[in-house]
Amino acid sequence: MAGEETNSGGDHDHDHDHDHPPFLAHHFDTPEQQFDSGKLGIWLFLVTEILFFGGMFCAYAIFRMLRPEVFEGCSQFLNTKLGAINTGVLLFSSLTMAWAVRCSQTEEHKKLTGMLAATLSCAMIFLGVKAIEYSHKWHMGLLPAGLFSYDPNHPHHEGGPNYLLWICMPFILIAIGTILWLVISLIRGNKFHIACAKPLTVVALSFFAGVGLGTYLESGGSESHAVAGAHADGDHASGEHAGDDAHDHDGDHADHDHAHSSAAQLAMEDSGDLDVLEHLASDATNTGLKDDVAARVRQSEEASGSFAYNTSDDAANTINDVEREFLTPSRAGVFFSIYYCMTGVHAIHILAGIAVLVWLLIRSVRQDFNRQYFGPVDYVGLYWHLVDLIWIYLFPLLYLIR
Amino acid sequence: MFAMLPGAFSLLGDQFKDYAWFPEQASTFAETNDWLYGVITFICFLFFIPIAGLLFYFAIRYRKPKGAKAESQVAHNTKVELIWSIAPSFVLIALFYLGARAYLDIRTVPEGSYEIGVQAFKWGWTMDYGRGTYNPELHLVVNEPTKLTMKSSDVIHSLYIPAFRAKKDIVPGRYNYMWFQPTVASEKVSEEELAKATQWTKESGQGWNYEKWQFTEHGYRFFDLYCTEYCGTNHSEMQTVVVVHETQEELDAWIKEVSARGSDVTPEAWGKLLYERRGCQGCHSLDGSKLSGPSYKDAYGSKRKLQTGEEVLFDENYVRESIINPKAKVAEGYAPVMPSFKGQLSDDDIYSITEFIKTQSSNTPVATPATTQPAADESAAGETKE
Amino acid sequence: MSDHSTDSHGDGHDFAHPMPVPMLLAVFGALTVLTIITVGQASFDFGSYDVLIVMFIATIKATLVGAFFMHLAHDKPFNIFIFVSSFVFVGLFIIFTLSDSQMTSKDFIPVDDAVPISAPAEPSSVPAV
Amino acid sequence: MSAGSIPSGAQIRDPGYPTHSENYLTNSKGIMSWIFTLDHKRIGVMYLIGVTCAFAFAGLLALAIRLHLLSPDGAMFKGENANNIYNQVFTLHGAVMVFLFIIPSIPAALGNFLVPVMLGAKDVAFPRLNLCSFYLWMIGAVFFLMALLGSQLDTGWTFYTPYSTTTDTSVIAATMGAFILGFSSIFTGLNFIVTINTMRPPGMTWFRMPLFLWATYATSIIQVLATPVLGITLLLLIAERTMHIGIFDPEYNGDPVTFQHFFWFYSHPAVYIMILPAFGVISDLISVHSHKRIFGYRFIAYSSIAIALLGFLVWGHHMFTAGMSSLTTIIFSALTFTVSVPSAIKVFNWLATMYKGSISLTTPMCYAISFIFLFTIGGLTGLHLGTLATDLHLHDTYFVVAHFHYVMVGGTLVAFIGGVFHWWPKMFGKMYSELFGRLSCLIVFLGFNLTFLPQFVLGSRGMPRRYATYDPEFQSLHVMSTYGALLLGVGLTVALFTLLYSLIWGKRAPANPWGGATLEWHCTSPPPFYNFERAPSVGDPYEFGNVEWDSEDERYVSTEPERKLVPDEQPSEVPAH
Repeated sequence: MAGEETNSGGDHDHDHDHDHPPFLAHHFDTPEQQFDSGKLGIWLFLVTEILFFGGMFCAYAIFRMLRPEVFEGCSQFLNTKLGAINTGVLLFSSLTMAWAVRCSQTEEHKKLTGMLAATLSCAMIFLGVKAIEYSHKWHMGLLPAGLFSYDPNHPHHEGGPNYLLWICMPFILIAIGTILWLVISLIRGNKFHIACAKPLTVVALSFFAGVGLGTYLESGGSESHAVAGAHADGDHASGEHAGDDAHDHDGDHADHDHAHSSAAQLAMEDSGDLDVLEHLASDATNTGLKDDVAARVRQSEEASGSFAYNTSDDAANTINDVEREFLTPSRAGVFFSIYYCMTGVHAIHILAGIAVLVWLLIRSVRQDFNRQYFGPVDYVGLYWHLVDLIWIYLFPLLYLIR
Repeated sequence: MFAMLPGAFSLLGDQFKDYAWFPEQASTFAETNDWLYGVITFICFLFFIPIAGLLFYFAIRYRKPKGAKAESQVAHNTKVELIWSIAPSFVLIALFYLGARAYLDIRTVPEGSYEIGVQAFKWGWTMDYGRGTYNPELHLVVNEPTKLTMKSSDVIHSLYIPAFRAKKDIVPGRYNYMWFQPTVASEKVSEEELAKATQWTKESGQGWNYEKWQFTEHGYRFFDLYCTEYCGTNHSEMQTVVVVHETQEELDAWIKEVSARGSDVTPEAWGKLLYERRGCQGCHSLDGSKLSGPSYKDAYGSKRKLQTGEEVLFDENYVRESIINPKAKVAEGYAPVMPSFKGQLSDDDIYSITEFIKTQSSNTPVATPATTQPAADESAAGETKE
Repeated sequence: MSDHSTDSHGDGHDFAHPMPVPMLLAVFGALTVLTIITVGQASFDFGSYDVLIVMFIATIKATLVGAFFMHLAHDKPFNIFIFVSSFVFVGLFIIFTLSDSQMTSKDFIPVDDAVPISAPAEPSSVPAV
Repeated sequence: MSAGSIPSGAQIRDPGYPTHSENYLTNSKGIMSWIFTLDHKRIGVMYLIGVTCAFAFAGLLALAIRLHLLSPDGAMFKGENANNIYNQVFTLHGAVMVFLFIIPSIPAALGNFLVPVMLGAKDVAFPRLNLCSFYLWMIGAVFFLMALLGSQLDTGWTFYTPYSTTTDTSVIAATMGAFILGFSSIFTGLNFIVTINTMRPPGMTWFRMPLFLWATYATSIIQVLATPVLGITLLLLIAERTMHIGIFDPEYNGDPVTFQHFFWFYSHPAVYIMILPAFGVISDLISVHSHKRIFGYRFIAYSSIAIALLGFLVWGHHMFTAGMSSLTTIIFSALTFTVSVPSAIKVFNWLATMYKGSISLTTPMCYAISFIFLFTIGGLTGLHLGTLATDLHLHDTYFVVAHFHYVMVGGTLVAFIGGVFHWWPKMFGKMYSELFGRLSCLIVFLGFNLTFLPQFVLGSRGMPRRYATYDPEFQSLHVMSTYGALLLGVGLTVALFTLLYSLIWGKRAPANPWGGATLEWHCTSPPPFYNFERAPSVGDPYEFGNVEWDSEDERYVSTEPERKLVPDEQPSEVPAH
């Protein structure tokens, strides 16, 4: 994070200015100037983060506008309970983070370490719950468009890899590592190391608390899933109905679209009656045959005359006029693409936040911060709140669509 | 280095002939467009000549030895600055208005335009004249507003006819439309010239060479049509020709001529024509060299290894499936980039192409080995089949 | 660039503003309540107002987080300005791109992947697309 | 120490020459002292070397392109792979020039060296972040090299989908490179904004900042606001290639035009990242070498910010033919015209600055004059492209190629070289040969015009860009252009060798060789490690009244009239260094 750079310059203090406290970088005159610079720096960094996420929100907005019924249908696959719990967890971590900033300003070192550990634990619980959500969806083949393989008749793939185990693996290693660290420092009696390793062990283990919480809620929420599955199972009419509802807020387009879609359907049924289709059924690869027969019929009708190019076939084929099954890679798949991109990038930000928070925690044990020098805590806090803030929007946009 | 300059300047001289600055004006857009271009260029010179003149004049006039003081140290003059900030804005508003008005004309397709479908692919064009007639050449009728409904089967292309001053990208996943009204009909070359070129083409055994003859195989002069959106390896060869007919009847006659295999054409010859016209040759060689797609040489009747590791027999069914649903069975070592020709090739077309591919293979059950004289092949194979 | 001296407390050279704990707890409480409301309203059907309501609640929550947890309420105007202006640019970007997509969407060709084309007899002719 | 124009009795202020231990180049030794340096000046020098290498590489690729186009069927690359090689060469030329050279050239190389010195600060606000952004630049360059050594890249520098998602070249490596370079650019911009906002010494008010700083500030705003969108676009592109997320790929219901919106939302402002710092350089060059106060300081400063902000509203003009709706197209065209006003203001102001000045036709001044000439052509031909109807004819033809080369090469590159010549004595403490410097400017000017003027005609005649082969009717113009490119190459080589020669055999440079009044001329050449021992007294950056020529020592010196003294900031005697 940008802001940290300010202060780490303190290690490089040159001897030319004797009135500089150790935490003040050589090129700053006062701690306040240093703090203000760092603060402006971190705000600018947050601006870049907002624009970074802005791109994905834009992609979301476009596809929600184009295919409201897909978003409607697919958000049924997201477990609102898990999302809501995660929102709560992140909000609580924001509280502890804000409290941590206060502690660093008031020089309550013990409490600061505690608050940072609480923030970290919440972050880990969040990831644990996410691990359950992700692995569950991967298992069902609810993946980005290119990998999407959900089959409504057999929602649970058999014999796939155990995704949950793979996600948990690095966290298991981290937990083992911290426990080892704690044990070794207990044996050696190194106070500083014990003070660091203790909270970090709690943090590492809280990931599994998150996994447990997720598993509990997911099993409780399986009923709603079954409903979603049934809904998706091919009740075409309800799908379309939902589509129309969503169209309503499209205002003037709604009626027009509806008319067109039913027309398109009628046309499809009509063509189904033609003998040509029977012909086609004999060789499914031979779709060219239909066109060929049609062309030949028309060719035999007249030898000369105007050869007007007919666009009506094409016109009936544009995106607003065709209403079809939404559980396909290019429809549901795109929803899950956006879901994974947004929540995935968000999760990466959580991971980055965890990394800097661990660094802060160790420094807080070292009692580096005081009321003249609390910048790093403040900057990381701002970053953490932004991550929370983005989730505040992600949660309703992805989970609460109806 | 300076020795090259006179040469360069003489080249510069060559360019100041009448034709040099623009291509021919051959549509209703061209005149407006060139007029607007002229106006803008004039305005540019109006600004540029004083700026450049003063720039060099000041540089020489106020050149002073080191240490000399500037004659004036005036820091600003708000009135002058406001004037030169605001005055150009009026010119800009005018330019915007003229440009936008002309643009709206170009975007608004008149009712009842003659319609032609365009399919762009790597690296060629297929114009759809309706009734199952497809041809790479774009044929129009003079003074008839024509609308193109364009789609792409792979990447973004852009249809550009310099003589019409018309351009529009063709974006996969959507229909793009453009229209224009040609104002100049293509000339027809003399029969002798055409006969000479046809004879040469027949003897060389190659496809029609537009660049060499500068007219089409039906004897029309043409306008260039380029792809202007970078689309890969042979982007620069993704060109075709635009022929403007005098009358609708003339166009209809041409369409009839190219619409389907006539009773006197063998499937092999028709298949070869389709191979050239419909873009197959851009990716599939006949001599065994590896392009974007596998070569046809000795393909028919062989076992083909697929991406998935399976093996299939290269037979009629495989050809048909690969044309209609190319991504179903992709040969090993190739990317699934071939567009589907579903609905674009009639059954007879596919049959003809299959027959043509057979002639390229020594595995063919038909006992005519592929030689460098495909014409002979065709007649032989044609007789056995028909 | 320093406008801290007026509102600092403790000794005159301090520039930290610790947030009072009750305020932090109150903000957290409000955020939790709003989360419950937003989850709760999802089970009612407000039709097209749904998105608006959800976004309105989310914006209130975001404002609370920004103003108090991120102490924007006490921060320099310049920092508030750059933070808010970033939303302006995101807005610009989304509005232009979205409106253009909407206006051209009538020409989009949908991908037809609902029905696999392969004949049932032929095994695995279509890759998992 | 009395000479010609120095009024008798005036107090002369000149920092003299740095000692070996003060000089930032020599105060610490060893390769490690450079690799881990936090000194903004050394980082600037490393950037200078880096971008010059990138430029030389991409320039050679440009020559290869031009040589290939000598004949209609391609003269340089032969065989069945010729078109592919051509496509890879022009892609790499574009990508390296844009991402590795033009974007970091002035802001990162000159900016890093100059911003703190001009500001009177000891360093940038975040020195470690600064070093980090240089290494990110290096890593980005390595990724591009990986793409080159892997299966090359043939997408064009714009990475348009679905071509970039289907081609089998190393798009991912190149995209990662561009992504990382984006972060390098963001960190540089962020650093400069914070530095300019919080590190100004007492007396340095916003309107006492040199215009180069204003331009850098405006550039930094764009870097911070626009680059993240490129970052997410490239990430989504990578995801599209690996997982087919279906946002940009029409095969999964994505929309390629959406990608173009995403891409140009960054890449149009990026055009201003390229040209705005050049405006800053030229404002300073024209003023210093005319020895006259810059005309309309505030208009130039505000117009920089105006360009930066308006630059965000016009990205659609790259997509006029791409199938945007008519309404969007017309709105973008209207907004596009608004950007031309602030650019025009600057040109008029520079001319007015030269009027009644005392112009020294030094090498930097020659480059500055070339800049105004070439940039004016580049700017004016933008009118043809901003006007909708004519753009439909000219879009994606050589007209566009010529237009943006006039802006990027005739503008940014010429300003960059001019800036390097201007601050070279300050950076390295050496004077170069004025004769060869001016000669290089002349050759570059002629070569450049010979290369790109014919391309306007080519474009008007309908020659599409990115063509490996072309119709024979276009050949004569292509030949001219190729000769021009060779001449341009010669000119740039002369410039390079003039500078390198001066490093070893050049005369020692005085603190103020040109008579500048901004703060960087108030410290020694090269500057000492800390730039300023104590916060410098800041005056008007364009007040030349007290800068006098000292013909005896061939230098300019500041004379200090009595009334200017501020007792506690101004030492009573001439400083020791």
